[in-house]
Amino acid sequence: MSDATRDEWMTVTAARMLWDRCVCFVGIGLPSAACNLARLTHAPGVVLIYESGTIGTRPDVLPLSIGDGELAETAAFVVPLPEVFSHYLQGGRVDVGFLGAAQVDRHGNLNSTVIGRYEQPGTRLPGAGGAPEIAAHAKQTFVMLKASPRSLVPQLDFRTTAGYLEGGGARKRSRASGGGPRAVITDYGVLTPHPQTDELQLSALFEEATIEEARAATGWPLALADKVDLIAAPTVAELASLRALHARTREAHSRPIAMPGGA
Amino acid sequence: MSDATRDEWMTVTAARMLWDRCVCFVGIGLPSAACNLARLTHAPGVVLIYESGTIGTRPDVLPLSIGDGELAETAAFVVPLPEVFSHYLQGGRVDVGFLGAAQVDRHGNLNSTVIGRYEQPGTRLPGAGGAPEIAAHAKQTFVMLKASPRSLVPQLDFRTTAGYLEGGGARKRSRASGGGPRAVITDYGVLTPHPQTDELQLSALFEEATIEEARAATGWPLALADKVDLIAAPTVAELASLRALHARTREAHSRPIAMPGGA
Amino acid sequence: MEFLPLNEAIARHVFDGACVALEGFTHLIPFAAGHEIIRQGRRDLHLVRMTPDLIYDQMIGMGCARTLTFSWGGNPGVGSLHRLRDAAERAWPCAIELDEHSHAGMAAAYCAGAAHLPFGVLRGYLDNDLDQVNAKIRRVDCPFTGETLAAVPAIHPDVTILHAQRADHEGNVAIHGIVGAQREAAMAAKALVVTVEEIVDRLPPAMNSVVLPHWIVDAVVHCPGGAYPSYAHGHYARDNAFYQSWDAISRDRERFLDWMREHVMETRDHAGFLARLQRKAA
Amino acid sequence: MEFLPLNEAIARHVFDGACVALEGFTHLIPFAAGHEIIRQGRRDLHLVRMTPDLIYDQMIGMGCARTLTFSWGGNPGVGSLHRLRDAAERAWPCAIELDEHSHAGMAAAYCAGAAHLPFGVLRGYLDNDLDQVNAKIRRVDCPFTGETLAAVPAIHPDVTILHAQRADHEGNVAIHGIVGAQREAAMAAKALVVTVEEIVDRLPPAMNSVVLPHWIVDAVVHCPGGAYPSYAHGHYARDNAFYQSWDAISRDRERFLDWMREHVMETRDHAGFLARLQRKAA
Repeated sequence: MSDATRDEWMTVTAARMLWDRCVCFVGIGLPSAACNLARLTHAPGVVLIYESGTIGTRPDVLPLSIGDGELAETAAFVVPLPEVFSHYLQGGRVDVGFLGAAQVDRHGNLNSTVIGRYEQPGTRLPGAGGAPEIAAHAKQTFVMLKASPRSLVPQLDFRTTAGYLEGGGARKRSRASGGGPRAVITDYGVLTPHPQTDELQLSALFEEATIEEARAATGWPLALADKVDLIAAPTVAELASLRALHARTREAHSRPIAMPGGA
Repeated sequence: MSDATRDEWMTVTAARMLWDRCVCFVGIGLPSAACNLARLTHAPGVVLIYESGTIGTRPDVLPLSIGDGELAETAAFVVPLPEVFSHYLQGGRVDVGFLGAAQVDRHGNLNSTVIGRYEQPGTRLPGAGGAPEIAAHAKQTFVMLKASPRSLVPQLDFRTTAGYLEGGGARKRSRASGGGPRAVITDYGVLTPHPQTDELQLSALFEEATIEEARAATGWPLALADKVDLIAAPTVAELASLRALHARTREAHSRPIAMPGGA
Repeated sequence: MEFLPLNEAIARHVFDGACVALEGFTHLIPFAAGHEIIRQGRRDLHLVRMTPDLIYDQMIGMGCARTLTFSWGGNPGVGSLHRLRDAAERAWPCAIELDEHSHAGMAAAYCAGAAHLPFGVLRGYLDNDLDQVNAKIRRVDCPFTGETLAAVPAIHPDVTILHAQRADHEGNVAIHGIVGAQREAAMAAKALVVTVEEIVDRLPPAMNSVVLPHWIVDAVVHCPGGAYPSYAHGHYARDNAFYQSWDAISRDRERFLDWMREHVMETRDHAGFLARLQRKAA
Repeated sequence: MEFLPLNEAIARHVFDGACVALEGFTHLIPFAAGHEIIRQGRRDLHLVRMTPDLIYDQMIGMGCARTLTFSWGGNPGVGSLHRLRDAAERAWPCAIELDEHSHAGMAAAYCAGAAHLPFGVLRGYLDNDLDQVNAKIRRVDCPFTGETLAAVPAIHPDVTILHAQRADHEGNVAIHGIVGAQREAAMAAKALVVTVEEIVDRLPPAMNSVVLPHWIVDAVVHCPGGAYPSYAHGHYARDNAFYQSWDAISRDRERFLDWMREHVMETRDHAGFLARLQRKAA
């Protein structure tokens, strides 16, 4: 029995999906941890792009924001933000877009804009950021979010980012050039789209999770894929790498900053 | 009586038209000599932009091409070429565009594309380069060319670059944002557009030139402006600066280049 | 171009109702300038910024803004901007009109502004709801292929305000590190004010680096620490702890107002602001 | 990305009928690569380059090209490209189709290609004859203001070939000095081949400089002197005297063919080309 937390299971599972030398557009939070874990373990040549314009970055600690100095210092180079979106993302030069979201629906569409009505929001969320075009142009997208009936929903309050639209091949008929969300990594396992209907189904489950747990945490009747893989627990090496990364990050972020100038 | 050549008269006359700290988009050849002479004499703060992307450049010798290393080494900074045209020129950040041409017509339109028919050219010229958009966007344009009935023509073979179009205020009614050619500097003096008709008229004559000479070198019946100024001969200081610049340039360009590598 | 103290630069270039962009993507956020706008009590501003961040949270909470053009409004890595939410959800202290985009859309709009084009084009806003809540997201057809693409109107701020590491005595400004859309926001603006860490005799040699030349710049303000709690690469780091503490400060209206009064309204300038924070930390 | 000798890189990426862009604005013109294309006898190429320069004069004179997309076709500061003129005026050695633009138009077309947009927009081609001889210059209306602007189709070369100062062992390529439209031509291409002066363990530190990352690059060729008689900033200067002497060499068909035979066709590679020139200079 692993002593890994579910966050660690998620992060390790997501990291394993990246391959060496793949070019990855990284969202902040869990995706950033997963991408850097991959870089520190089996994929040392992964190219990480953050939307702040840092390309080929190899941070020693995880950034809090998407534009921390650590990212610039360890980058191969830094480009103006418009160029990240035009030359790299829209230009078709990104293999994997790694996103988070507040809500995902059964066809992999994302909401990060608003809970409730747009004009009279219940909860105003941060908004789109890079997500709509990352999901449109990256050759494939991975989405990470913690499962609950409020996050994995049958119907979005607002569609910020197109996944498979209404399903049934609708995305293929759309103008999106990228392949769409190939996997949603949750804290019980992985959902992948059904080849025909595009509905997200349970295709892999953490060894220590149960199908009942997965169904209870999903806002639509969760179907099982033809084959449901079991995901092995984080290895000792993976956990050690991830925990060392988090420890370095905590240490760095708690180090007091020398305030500039003053009176 | 000045011992200045007509090239020197032209260059000095053109240089005098620039003011300190004006932002100037520089064409190669005579315009480049004039702009740098201005910088070395009365306008030390003139900002010279070459279309190769070198901004605020202060070359010690004149470049042969528009992208010599000398321009990059002495530039305030160097930007990619598309940015020169989009952010600086189209962005409305250029005061003066300084152009040459093979032909100018009586309304200041320029041809640098072809003599004869486009499809079956008599003489194929280099083409547009930056000129059409320099003339469209710079707040004003100066044009330098040696006068002859073949260069100052009643009718262009090809309109590469719009000046005042067919005259009579046509340019003001067009979509061009810049003011158009304010002066054509020739080797007998300066032509400027008539305030109503936009026809180029003789408005200033080199002290040592004559109106007859000017008319003989102009392919349309050259009218005189309400007032024809006399242009004083290059001063000793101007000539000394210009000749020193040319001497440095000749010396630099004749210096043998160390060829790279080899077998 | 002129060298001005911050309060004069703001007084001269930021007027009630102006369209104002304080750019800088996480890095080089012009906090000092934003505080001075709050001190001067500006109202009805149309604020433009890809990532509003804490400084816009403060400006919105203090009632400076009428409209917000943006593409991501959160506290990076922490959570919500509570003052922005309070304005959007409950119109406190006043209603705010949202002109909401994606990053790619807003980048295209800044680029169009910088290039003096009326619109920007992108392959974006595909099959999502953003164009249903924003009439400024439209479509344009390619005259060659017939494909339909997204179009956004150019952004042309009345004034763009940046923070940078260095200016020279002519007013040329050099930026290094993460530049975000600073260059485009600068070139798109009718006026440009730049606060800098240092004024130097000569900018560092930087053949192809990002430089804003002096005749694009309207005012340079010497303002050390002007991006704090954001950061200036090579000068000081981002104060991540401050960003985290802002969550609690901003959650409550009274606590927010108290903090703003003590740190911004009752300090004379940015040096005073930094000194007060330092004193409390000591 | 792979490291290749020049002849293999050209053989692999340049095929008869291909659309090929050898970019570099005066600086870093890939002469060695152009000579190798001539040696390999490629035909019917669609050549793309803002400023054709001597290398395209040579390729056109040797019968490699069917079409030329360009915006200024002269010998900078010297005069005509006589081989280009002979092709355009007298179809020697074969007719050449001209796809002619202004610099601003061609820059917009490269930018569109780099951004994977089907067209570029500019305030250009105003009231001149260029759009009457080129059907690829069209118009597009702004969906916000109704203004009419010029549109040009994106350029997407089958292969872009550049020369640069340095690559590292991963294939990242760093360029400094005048960069022209190299970056855009690189990003717009289906394949990218870069000849470099040096291959180094680590690129010079260059926070915001122009870098083409390894996964954009298809082949790197170590080729010292590969831009000569153009230049590589920091390595060797432009040979202005060669540019001037080219005028007389290229004016006459026989003299041109003799020169090409002796210097390009009968030399094995670029080192041989340089050695032959050096021997004659000695």
